[in-house]
Amino acid sequence: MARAAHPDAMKPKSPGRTRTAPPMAPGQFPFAGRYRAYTLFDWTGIIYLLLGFVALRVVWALGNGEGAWQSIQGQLENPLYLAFHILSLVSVIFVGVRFFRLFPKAQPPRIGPLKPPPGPVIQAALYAAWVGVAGGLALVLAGGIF
Amino acid sequence: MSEKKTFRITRFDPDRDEAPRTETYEIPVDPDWKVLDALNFIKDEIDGSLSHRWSCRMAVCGSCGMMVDGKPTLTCKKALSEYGSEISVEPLANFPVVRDLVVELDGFMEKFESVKPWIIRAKERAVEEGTHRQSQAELEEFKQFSMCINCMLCYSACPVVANEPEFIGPAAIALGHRYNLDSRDEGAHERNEIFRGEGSVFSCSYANECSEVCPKSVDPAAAVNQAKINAVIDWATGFVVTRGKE
Amino acid sequence: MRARHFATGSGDAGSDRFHDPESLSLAREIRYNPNVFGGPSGPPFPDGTATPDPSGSQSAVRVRRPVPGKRGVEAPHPFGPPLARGTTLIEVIRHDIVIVGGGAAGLRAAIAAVEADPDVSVAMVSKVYPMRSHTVSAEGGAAAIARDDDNLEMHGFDTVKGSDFLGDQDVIQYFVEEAPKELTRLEHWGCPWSRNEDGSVATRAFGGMSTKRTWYAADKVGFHMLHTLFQHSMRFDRIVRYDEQFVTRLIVDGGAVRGVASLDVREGVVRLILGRAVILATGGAGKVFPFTTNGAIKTGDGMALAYREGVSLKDMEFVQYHPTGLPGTGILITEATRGEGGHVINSDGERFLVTRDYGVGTKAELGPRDMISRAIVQEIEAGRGLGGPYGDHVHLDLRHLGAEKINARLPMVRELAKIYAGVDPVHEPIPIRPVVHYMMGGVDTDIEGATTIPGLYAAGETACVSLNGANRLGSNSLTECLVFGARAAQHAVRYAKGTDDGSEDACRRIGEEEAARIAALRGKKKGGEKLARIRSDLNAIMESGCGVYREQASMDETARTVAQLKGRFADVALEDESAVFNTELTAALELGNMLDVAESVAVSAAHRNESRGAHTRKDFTTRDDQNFLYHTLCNFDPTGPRLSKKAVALGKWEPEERKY
Amino acid sequence: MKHLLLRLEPVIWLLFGGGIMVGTMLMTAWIAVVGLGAPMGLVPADALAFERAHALGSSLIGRIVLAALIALPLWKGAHHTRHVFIDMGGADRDALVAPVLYLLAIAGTVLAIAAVVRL
Ligand SMILES: Cc1cc2nc3c(=O)[nH]c(=O)nc-3n(C[C@H](O)[C@H](O)[C@H](O)COP(=O)(O)OP(=O)(O)OC[C@H]3O[C@@H](n4cnc5c(N)ncnc54)[C@H](O)[C@@H]3O)c2cc1C
Ligand code: SF4
Ligand code: F3S
Ligand code: FES
Repeated sequence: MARAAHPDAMKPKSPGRTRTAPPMAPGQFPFAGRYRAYTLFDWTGIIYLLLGFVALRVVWALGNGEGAWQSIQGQLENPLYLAFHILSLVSVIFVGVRFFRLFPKAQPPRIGPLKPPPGPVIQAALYAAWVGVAGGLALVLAGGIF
Repeated sequence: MSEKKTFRITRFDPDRDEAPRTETYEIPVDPDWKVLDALNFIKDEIDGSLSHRWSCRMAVCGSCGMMVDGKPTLTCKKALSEYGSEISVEPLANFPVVRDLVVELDGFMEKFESVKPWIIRAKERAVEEGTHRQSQAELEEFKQFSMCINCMLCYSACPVVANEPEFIGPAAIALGHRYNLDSRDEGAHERNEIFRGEGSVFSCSYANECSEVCPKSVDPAAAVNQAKINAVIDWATGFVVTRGKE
Repeated sequence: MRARHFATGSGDAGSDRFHDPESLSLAREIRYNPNVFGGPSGPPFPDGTATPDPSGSQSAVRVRRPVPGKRGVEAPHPFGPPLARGTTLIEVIRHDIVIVGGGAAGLRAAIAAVEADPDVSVAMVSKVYPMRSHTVSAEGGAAAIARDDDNLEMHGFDTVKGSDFLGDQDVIQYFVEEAPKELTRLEHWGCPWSRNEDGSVATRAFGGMSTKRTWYAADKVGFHMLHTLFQHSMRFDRIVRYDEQFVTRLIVDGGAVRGVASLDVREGVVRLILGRAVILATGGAGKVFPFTTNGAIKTGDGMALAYREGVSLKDMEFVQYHPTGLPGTGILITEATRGEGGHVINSDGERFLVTRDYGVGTKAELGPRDMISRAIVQEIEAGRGLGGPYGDHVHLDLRHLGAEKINARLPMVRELAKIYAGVDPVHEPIPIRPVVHYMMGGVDTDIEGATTIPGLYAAGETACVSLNGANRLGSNSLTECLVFGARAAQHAVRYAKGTDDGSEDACRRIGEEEAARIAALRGKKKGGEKLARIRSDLNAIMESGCGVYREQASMDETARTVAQLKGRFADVALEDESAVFNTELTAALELGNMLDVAESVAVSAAHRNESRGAHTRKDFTTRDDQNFLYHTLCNFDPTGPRLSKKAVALGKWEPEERKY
Repeated sequence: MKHLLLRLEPVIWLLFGGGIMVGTMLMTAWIAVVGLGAPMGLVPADALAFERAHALGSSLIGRIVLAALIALPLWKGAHHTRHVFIDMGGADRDALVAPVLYLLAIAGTVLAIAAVVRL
């Protein structure tokens, strides 16, 4: 526990009248052991940001006409882009797996008269949707249908 | 009592120490001991000045939480045999340290109180009217979240608590959520406003570590994230329904 | 809903009321900082927390009027700004009612006080944060009639009979009437009682109760009740909590109680918390014994506090042994296991409560605790127990209940058995042996909870209002905390309105005396005996003399040894000199209290030459109503405890042989 | 600023949630085909030829899908990047960092809508 937490962490609004030692962050935080998965989960945020803007560039090029489209297609073959996309794919799958594991229990037991289905059912539905949406879109994009 | 184990314990006496230090004790241990038994042995037999909180020694009063080998642990519940021959015991992370293994609790109590953890009703029910009817299903909805023993392990594990002093935090949100889910309560809107206010439920980034360390399977991560959904629904319905201000 | 309007008041109305004996003070707070031994202030810590404020310790008298209200959330800290370290200070804080103890009884009293009068200002002083109080560990349930096949008469008679006719019948009458109301209130406040199919509150069977009248929330009843009470108490601004404040002395002056002196465990200073009435709700004293279900905090502080001020301790010889504790740790396996149908079996797998005559008749496992404890001891002595690393025991068998019922009704039992005994009750029987559980005796009070000192009240386990007599029925005590906690508070509020504050100078003198005593005790190196040694010797001698079965010689021996231990305690060596969170100091104070309580237990026991309820003697095996149908009163005297008698309030139910 | 952030928290959180859920699903396919499949020649060459791509993209459904595919991950990205800053001890600068990140997401969202509108 070498790292210090925020000096005001869990400090009462009016501190007691004795001197206290500052709070320490939990052991292993943020990069090691049990915090690794969570930290990675957060850090994928940066990848998602980049990913969004890359996609924006591609779609923007599509709007610019055939020349721009060809050019962006060419750029995507750049190993840097390829590496980025491989990393992105791993991230996206990691995010999906972690989030879909945590998602069911985040459903309130009841919203008004509605009750969500049991956890495993939600999870199965999420995976089905994932496979369906991603698979469907991939097929469309890859020319399998339409 | 033949086996020996070494304990590295954080010591801090604000009257004398500039900063916390570590002291090492080697003691004979009994195979049936919990971590707390070892601490009590040290206090009784070796160093009477060691300070730590404990009372029930049956995992229900919530006072004996500490970092054992870097992990928030209820020391009266965890068997010594689960650890190696060297064990580190530190005060709970994310809390100011009052002394040795004793942390400042008042910050937690403030957060605890801030969620209005009591039944709020438009009209109080009179004793003569008898008890409420509550079905087993209705009870099940909040039961789990009412099991919290306020041991604060979840606060020690939560990365957001470490960095955002305002965050209401897992156990307190779970408690507020418990009342929101209780069929006898009518204060959900009030609490949802608190949940959306400073230190809001949205600060939680679903690290889920709170639930990993919770000794009572309260699953505070579930509560916090359910509370987010309810807080959003409550916020959205605010545009549709006009609510009378109390 | 909350008494907000006091939060900002800054006028002088309060100080006028100060000398007006007729009215209640409005959260007046007087602070004196004589700065007796002003020391150098420590260096500010790197994070800047609690930089000492030297000016804070200079001003001689500060009068603060804001409602100490929400502990720093909206209002300033009740103790004001930080003070220089090394300052020995005596502060005076004034409330109307001071409640010592934050368990079920203390919290209920606090709530009842503000319910009785929303303007009353209540101090809730507790040596641990209230949710750590040992009420939290109660498992089985709380009794009050709830079913159609039940009535007050039956609950009353069960209690009288359970008490071996030593319970006061007017008290019992009041208790059974109020019980359902109190538990209903708790339901309204959010207690998650377990439910029947139709949504009504479920009840279970308990030992010595003739029908199902024990309300439960799975097997975490005390936990849920305590947290419900604690959380509900937070609604009230007028209840000001003083957490981790160890009350070390009652301030008695001019023939009435004026408040308490309390050690701030966090700061190491002694503070006076004054009030016109003081309610002791400090719980039991199981820690006097080595093998107990009680937690570390149950050291009989309230009993000792009152005892030393001249209040009698009543019926201290009656110490309840619970039949089913885990060997080794003493952790309780609730009676609800038997209520739900568990069997007690010996090494032959025989249900000896059914097959042999132990006086429990057809009730078998649902007999009262004293009888079952005795039966187990007899089985073990007859060689039908099982050996183990922690002594002989018998088995509690739940296997036939099935996993589903155990998980639904007894989840905590399963968890405790797994963690602390290494057995899963679904598949294996649980090793159990009788264990010290509850003090029937305590501070002598009348039905109002009032003691012989005007203004001093007691409620809960620390009190002896004479509900439980010689043997408490399981699940009556949680309800007792509510019923008599509330009643004591209601009376205390009435009393406070009609009395005055007394002399503050006198109180301050007592406080200073107390501060000096504690300062002398802290880190006292002389002598040489370890605290833990004296404590374990005390435990050992109490077990040998005041166990399940008692004899004249061993009880006398115990009384003598405890007296010697008191001498040794005067010579105890303490090594911790720190002012901050000095748990060695609090342990020493607790041991001092335990010694007083232990002495009164041993001496009271040695004089009751009969067997009644939990007090079972080998040399006087029968109950003797002719000579011993009275309450024992034990009074403090520097030369040793003095005993006297108090009549039992009989009524409807004439003493008869106690046979089930 | 802090106050405004607090008031917007529910919206941000909804968009963030959408980003995780929908963004992840859509992006899986997008990366597989556009980011990796096509450049690596694993997808038939004519699948992403300009005419087909433009036809797909400019259909109503195409526009919606593309806009969501760009914008939602930005919200997940912005929100989580904010948490990265906080985890690194930057909570005190949150009032500065968070608006920048969310403005980035807002800008990206506006551009994404523009991009699909002009297809
Ligand atoms: C394991 C167990 C199981 C039980 N199960 C049942 C059951 O199923 N049904 C039933 O009816 N009863 C049961 N009981 C009995 C019942 O729980 C107790 O009698 C009851 O909880 C006592 O409550 P209390 O409020 O008097 O004291 P406690 O809850 O013990 O509270 C004492 C309070 O006083 C404070 N205090 C003590 N000394 C000081 C001091 N010097 N200065 C300041 N504060 C002080 C403490 O901090 C604490 O807040 C059980 C008891 C045990 C131990
Ligand atoms: S939620 Fe769990 S970990 Fe957190 S305080 Fe409650 S019991 Fe402890
Ligand atoms: S660990 Fe913290 S971030 Fe959320 S899920 Fe739990 S509160
Ligand atoms: S001592 Fe009570 S929870 Fe550990």
